[in-house]
Amino acid sequence: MLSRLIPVRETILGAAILALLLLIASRFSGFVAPANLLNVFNDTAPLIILALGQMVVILTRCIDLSVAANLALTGMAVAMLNVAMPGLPIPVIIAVAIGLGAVMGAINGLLVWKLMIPPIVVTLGTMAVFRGIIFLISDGKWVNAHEMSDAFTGFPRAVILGLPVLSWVALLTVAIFGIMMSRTALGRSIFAVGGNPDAAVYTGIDVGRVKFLAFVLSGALAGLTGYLWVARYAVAYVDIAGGFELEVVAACVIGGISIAGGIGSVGGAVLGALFLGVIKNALPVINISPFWQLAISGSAILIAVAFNARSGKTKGRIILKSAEASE
Amino acid sequence: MTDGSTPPRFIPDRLRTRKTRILHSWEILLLAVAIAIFVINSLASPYFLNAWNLSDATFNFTEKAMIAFAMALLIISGEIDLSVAAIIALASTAMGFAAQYGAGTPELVAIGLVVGLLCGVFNAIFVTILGLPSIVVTIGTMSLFRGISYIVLGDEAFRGYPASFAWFGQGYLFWVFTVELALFAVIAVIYGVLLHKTNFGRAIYAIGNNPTAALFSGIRVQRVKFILFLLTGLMSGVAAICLTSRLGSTRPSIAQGMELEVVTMVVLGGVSILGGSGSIPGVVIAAFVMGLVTFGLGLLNVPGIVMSIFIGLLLIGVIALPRLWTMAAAKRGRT
Amino acid sequence: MTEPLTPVVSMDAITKIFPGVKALDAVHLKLYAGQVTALVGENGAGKSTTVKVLTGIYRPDEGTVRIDGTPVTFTDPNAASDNGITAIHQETVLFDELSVAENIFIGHAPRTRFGLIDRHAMYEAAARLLRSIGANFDPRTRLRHLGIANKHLVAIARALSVDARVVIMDEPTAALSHKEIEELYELIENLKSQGKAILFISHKFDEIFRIADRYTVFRDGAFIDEGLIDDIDRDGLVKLMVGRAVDHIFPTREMTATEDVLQVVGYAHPTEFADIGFTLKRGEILGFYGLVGAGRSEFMQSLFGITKPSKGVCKIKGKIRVIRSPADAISNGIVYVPEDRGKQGAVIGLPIFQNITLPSLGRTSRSGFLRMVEEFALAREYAERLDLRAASLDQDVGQLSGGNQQKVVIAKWLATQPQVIILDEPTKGIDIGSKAAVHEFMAELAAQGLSVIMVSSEIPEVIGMSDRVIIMRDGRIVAEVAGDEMQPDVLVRHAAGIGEMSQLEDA
Amino acid sequence: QDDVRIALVVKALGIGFFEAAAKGAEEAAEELGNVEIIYTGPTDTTAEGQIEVINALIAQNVDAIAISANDTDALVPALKKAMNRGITVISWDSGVAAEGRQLHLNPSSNALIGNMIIKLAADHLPDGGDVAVLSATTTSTNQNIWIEEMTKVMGEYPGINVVTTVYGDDLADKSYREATGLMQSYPDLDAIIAPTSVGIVAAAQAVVDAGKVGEVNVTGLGLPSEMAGAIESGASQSFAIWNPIDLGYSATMLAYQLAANDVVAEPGADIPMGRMGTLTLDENTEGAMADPFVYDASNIEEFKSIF
Ligand SMILES: Nc1ncnc2c1ncn2[C@@H]1O[C@H](COP(=O)(O)OP(=O)(O)OP(=O)(O)O)[C@@H](O)[C@H]1O
Ligand SMILES: Nc1ncnc2c1ncn2[C@@H]1O[C@H](COP(=O)(O)OP(=O)(O)OP(=O)(O)O)[C@@H](O)[C@H]1O
Ligand SMILES: [Mg+2]
Ligand SMILES: [Mg+2]
Repeated sequence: MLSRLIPVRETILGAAILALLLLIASRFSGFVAPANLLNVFNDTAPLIILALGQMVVILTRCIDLSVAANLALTGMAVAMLNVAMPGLPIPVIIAVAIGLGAVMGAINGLLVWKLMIPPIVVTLGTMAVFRGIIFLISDGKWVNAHEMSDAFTGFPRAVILGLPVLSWVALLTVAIFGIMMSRTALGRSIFAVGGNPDAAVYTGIDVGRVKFLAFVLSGALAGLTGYLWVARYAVAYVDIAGGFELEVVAACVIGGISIAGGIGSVGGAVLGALFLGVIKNALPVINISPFWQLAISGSAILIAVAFNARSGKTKGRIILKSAEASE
Repeated sequence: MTDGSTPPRFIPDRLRTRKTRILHSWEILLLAVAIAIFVINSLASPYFLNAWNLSDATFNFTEKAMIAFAMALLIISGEIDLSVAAIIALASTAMGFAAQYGAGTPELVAIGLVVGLLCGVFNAIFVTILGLPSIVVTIGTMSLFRGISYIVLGDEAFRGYPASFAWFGQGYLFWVFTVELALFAVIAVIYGVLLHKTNFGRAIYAIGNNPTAALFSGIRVQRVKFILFLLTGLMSGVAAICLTSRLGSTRPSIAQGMELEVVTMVVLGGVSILGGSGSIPGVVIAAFVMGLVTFGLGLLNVPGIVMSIFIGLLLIGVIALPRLWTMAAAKRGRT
Repeated sequence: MTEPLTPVVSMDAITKIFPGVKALDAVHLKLYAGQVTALVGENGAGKSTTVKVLTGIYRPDEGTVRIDGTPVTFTDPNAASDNGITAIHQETVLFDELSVAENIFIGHAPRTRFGLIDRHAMYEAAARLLRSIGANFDPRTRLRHLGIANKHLVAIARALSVDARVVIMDEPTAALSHKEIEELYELIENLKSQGKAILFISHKFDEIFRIADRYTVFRDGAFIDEGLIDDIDRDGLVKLMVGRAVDHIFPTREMTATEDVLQVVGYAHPTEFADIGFTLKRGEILGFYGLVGAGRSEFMQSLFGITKPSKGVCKIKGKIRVIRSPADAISNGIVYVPEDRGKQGAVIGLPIFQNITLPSLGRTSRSGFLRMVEEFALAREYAERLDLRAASLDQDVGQLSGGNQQKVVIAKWLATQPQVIILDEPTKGIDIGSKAAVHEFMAELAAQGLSVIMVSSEIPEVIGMSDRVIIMRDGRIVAEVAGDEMQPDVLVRHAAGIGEMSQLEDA
Repeated sequence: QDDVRIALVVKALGIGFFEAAAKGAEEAAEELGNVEIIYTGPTDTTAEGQIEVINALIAQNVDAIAISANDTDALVPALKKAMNRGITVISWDSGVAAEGRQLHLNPSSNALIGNMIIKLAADHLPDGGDVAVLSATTTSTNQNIWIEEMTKVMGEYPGINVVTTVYGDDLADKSYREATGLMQSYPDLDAIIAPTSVGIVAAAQAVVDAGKVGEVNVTGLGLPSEMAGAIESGASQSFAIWNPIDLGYSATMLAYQLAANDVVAEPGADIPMGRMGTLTLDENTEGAMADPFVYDASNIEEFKSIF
């Protein structure tokens, strides 16, 4: 049962990232300096957090296209809150961000659960609505660095044990999701609902409710990232993270999370996000024109999905005894 | 099993007449919405009821709708293509490139169509031959196609299209009727006939409802899907010609984000995103609804982002309201 | 054995209605502690529906379920298992991507102090359970690496993982081999001695007479009779089940033609089957028998062009034909009525007439354009020939009952005017009346010169209908029998691969 | 007499710079008396978005459109149509090709700006050094012209070496990442020139986060309100910008002259623009409003609350 001990897909993706790093190092050795790798990780942290939320949603056979809009709306809301009440402590800001994000996720979830509207339609709609609301509440205006309090912008970049808080948040999220997916009833139900929804009903799992919870989780993480994003780049406006939802889905796909549901892992999602993060950070450094970036990440997605499909193709059951023996 | 002694049981062809079927259809609901928006618009703005303005308003949807017709067929068959806007970018870039070398209008049109077609084939190969999920493949090709445009163009732009090329996006056939509107109408009819009146259209519905059973019924499922991706690419090529002609220039960011508007239009037109049902008249009306909403709000100088709230709510609302209605009715019936 | 006073579980006048079908019509059922009650009935009699009502998956429209005499309502499957009812369902309701242990314990896994799943305890418990039913694989294995029989064992282990008073088994032996079945019997004896009430559903009579204490018979969703096994014999039970003597079911027919229609030589597939060769004559009904999973469906589907064989030749009327797709097969006059009606047969969502004309659109259309009038005419012709019961031809097939859906699928294929029709489990899941009708119709088709290949796991059907029977095991043809050789014990012996007469004879 | 309706079309709504320009436009309207300002634009910086806005304005039959364009060429057909329907069209800030407007108002002359941005960097590098350019969207006109002008005058700044040009797409996160990348690829970098208000803020933030304040000087074009923090922290020594209020004011004045006073925009013409003096059109019917204005620690407090 070697295949059980070594998760093949994750290993290969990890190897691909290593190969990529070596390739970059051959042109620019500074890139693989530990300090820079930490930078790359820090820069990829938002993508990692969002990819984990998206992973949960995709595992239940849904998709959440509204994450980036949710992020932007939460980011704007907390930025405006900070401007209005500069004294508000950061834990409160974070709680508000997570709560607001979760509420938006819950709206998606309820529409999927109670009205049984296909997730792609729901989140396509709420994506537009959330973005529009940002414009309405902000009147289209930016919230700039000097308007935000130092505590607000300082939190994600504060360094603890050599790592910025942003990175720590990503690590913590990975740890929590790692435990949740493997060690809690909810985590296992998420796999069950995506793997075989009919059977899930037989085992007493409320499929709609699990999907709802998946959207709430994804929304909460989007909200959290909204605060981190706005604080880190010290600016909030309507279009922040525009189109980021597709990058998040791409990270999941590259990480081997099956769009058909039920198959995937926390490690995969993280590696998928890191893969994109490394490419994104490396291009400017190794002097490849940034105009190449889009085409390169597009090709990476295609190669990854083709590869995952090949390796994931379940060997059909084998009837012939002789064939089984030679397997 | 008929033993001859008893005559066979009679089964009527249809239970409901054509009229009742049409009256209960999604298209009628949507048409009512369209008329309501039209009335609201003419009340809200004094500039709305003007032939030239209405003619200009059609540009808000004609190019998107051309793609939406092909996309409708694709979605009914259970697939999706998110790379259409990127195909526009690539096709437009190719046309611009050719124009630099003095290609004339016929050549440019041919290039636009061929590049669209090739992109469609590229998607089709991944989906039908390698058997990968189309949503993922086209998210990938969406980056790839537009990425190639960026590689070719960088921060440059192609301009200097021949004067006669402007006919597609800026020309008028007679009075206020634009070339694009005419193209839209012709394409709508072609796709309407293809979907509703041919064996091919029937196959699309069968595949969308149950691809396995369709395969077991002798339908060449992969071939049909291949053709549908190809058609969607082709229509993106047509839209690229119109848009490029209308803008008179090409930049890699052309048509950014249009794929989601196209999908929105298709879904608003009553096509099930899960495949298997939908109609071309529905998409036509949805195109007008979206065009009217954006134009009407534009006349009131409402920013585009706020318009998208309306579109988003419309999208969820038109699906949610009938369901809420039946749920409420069921509840009332039970108690 | 003394008669206990109150049943542990009883169903009183339970009715369950599906759109168009009354699956259960005021049925009664009583289960007693320490006893095995066999629920028997033809396909579609409502047995699985009963199971689903008892386990809280369906809510009955009328009637009451009582536990120890107290009325209960199950709002969801958890409520039923909280009340001590557990079941092995007919379909495997398991999760390929989870481990064996997780499949067994999903929903009620042991927890650590922090509320997390205690994996160590879970694997321990799973290993113990698996050992107790004689399954020897690692509970950490991913389920998708297991074969169908082992999956079934996991399902059994799952049912036993809750501390239940009532254990329901819906055709638990259908996919098990001889040895595993013996172990299952031991297990049942064991459960009985622990005082559990057991509901046992099976089509195999020898099993019923071997392990059941009581019987309950349903027919077409209605309660027929109940009693002690000791008070009834096999023929009596069959009569209760079917409502008439079995011998009358199959039409008598004569095979005269000798012309070869289809010749298959050396068909093989890398993993599914090998060395398949036979000849089919005009007007013949050729039966294919085997245990579930013997590879019959796979072979038929490759003959129909769904999967590609790695080698082999197919000759139709003496000419070699290459069949790469179902479309090729249809144009060569071979059609296939699949086993999985919902997935592979009917296109739910399309109206009846469009289902029927789907493979014949070439005939009802002109240069690719549809002609509705001709479509309706063709659909009507075959719908009436098959005595289809439907409100109208533009009704969605999804609204039809199973049997009528099957008729639509058969009509669809007959409308193509084929030379060879392959019927894969043609009577699976259709009611007793339609079943006889399908048999009669098959005979009629054969008499008209159509060649029929019938894949069936029902021995009476195979023997009753076929002129010849080919028996498959593990992807290969192991025997071909005809005439007087077509005896139940012969078929079972070849299918199971056992040399001597087994207790598994008969059905 | 009806109000003269002048539409001020901006690249995207919500950008501080354009909000300030709108203020200037309102100021001009008040001064003129019978002018109604329609402040509009898309929410993202795309040509298609502006075309839809222009179509809506044509439909409302406004008197004049004064536009800061997202694309030099793509807007031409739509603006031509507007002119055909009798609407006055001028461009300001970011121009459209000559056939798509009657005149173009440059905030300053391109040559002056090109010189200014390199001068700002050079002033703080008496011994020369390595500088990099962080530009804006890859499709906007201005930055490329300025960088071109800058390259022309490089000879006047010996010792200053432009190592590369990168693009931040006018997105905060992308600009930030590009700036971080620059500092990694060129550890000896002395200055980052960002001739874009989004890029300069992001670059300053990146410098602060990289702990390179004092080593890398961020300069270019930015808004005082957004750059106040960077001046304070020392990430930026100085930067420049023209006054957007003046720009919006001038554009409105010019549009009014053309639309209501039948002034003809032709090469060599002198068109009055209120308190800003007159605009002299060159052979491309373009004119420059004023010199860019330098902001540093000495004057930032004064301006940061204005725009
Ligand atoms: N979900 C459903 N919707 C509609 N009809 C159903 C549904 N489930 C079962 N039926 C119908 O109810 C009837 C009883 O089905 P059930 O599965 O209980 O039969 P069964 O006795 O278990 O048969 P078998 O021996 O084939 O397993 C059948 O006519 C079937 O078609
Ligand atoms: N390893 C497995 N995992 C899950 N399902 C399986 C497995 N093996 C067989 N089955 C299921 O068991 C059923 C019977 O298998 P299959 O149809 O292949 O057997 P057969 O001998 O070809 O035909 P028949 O069932 O008609 O006798 C099918 O529904 C199949 O999907
Ligand atoms: Mg059953
Ligand atoms: Mg089978």
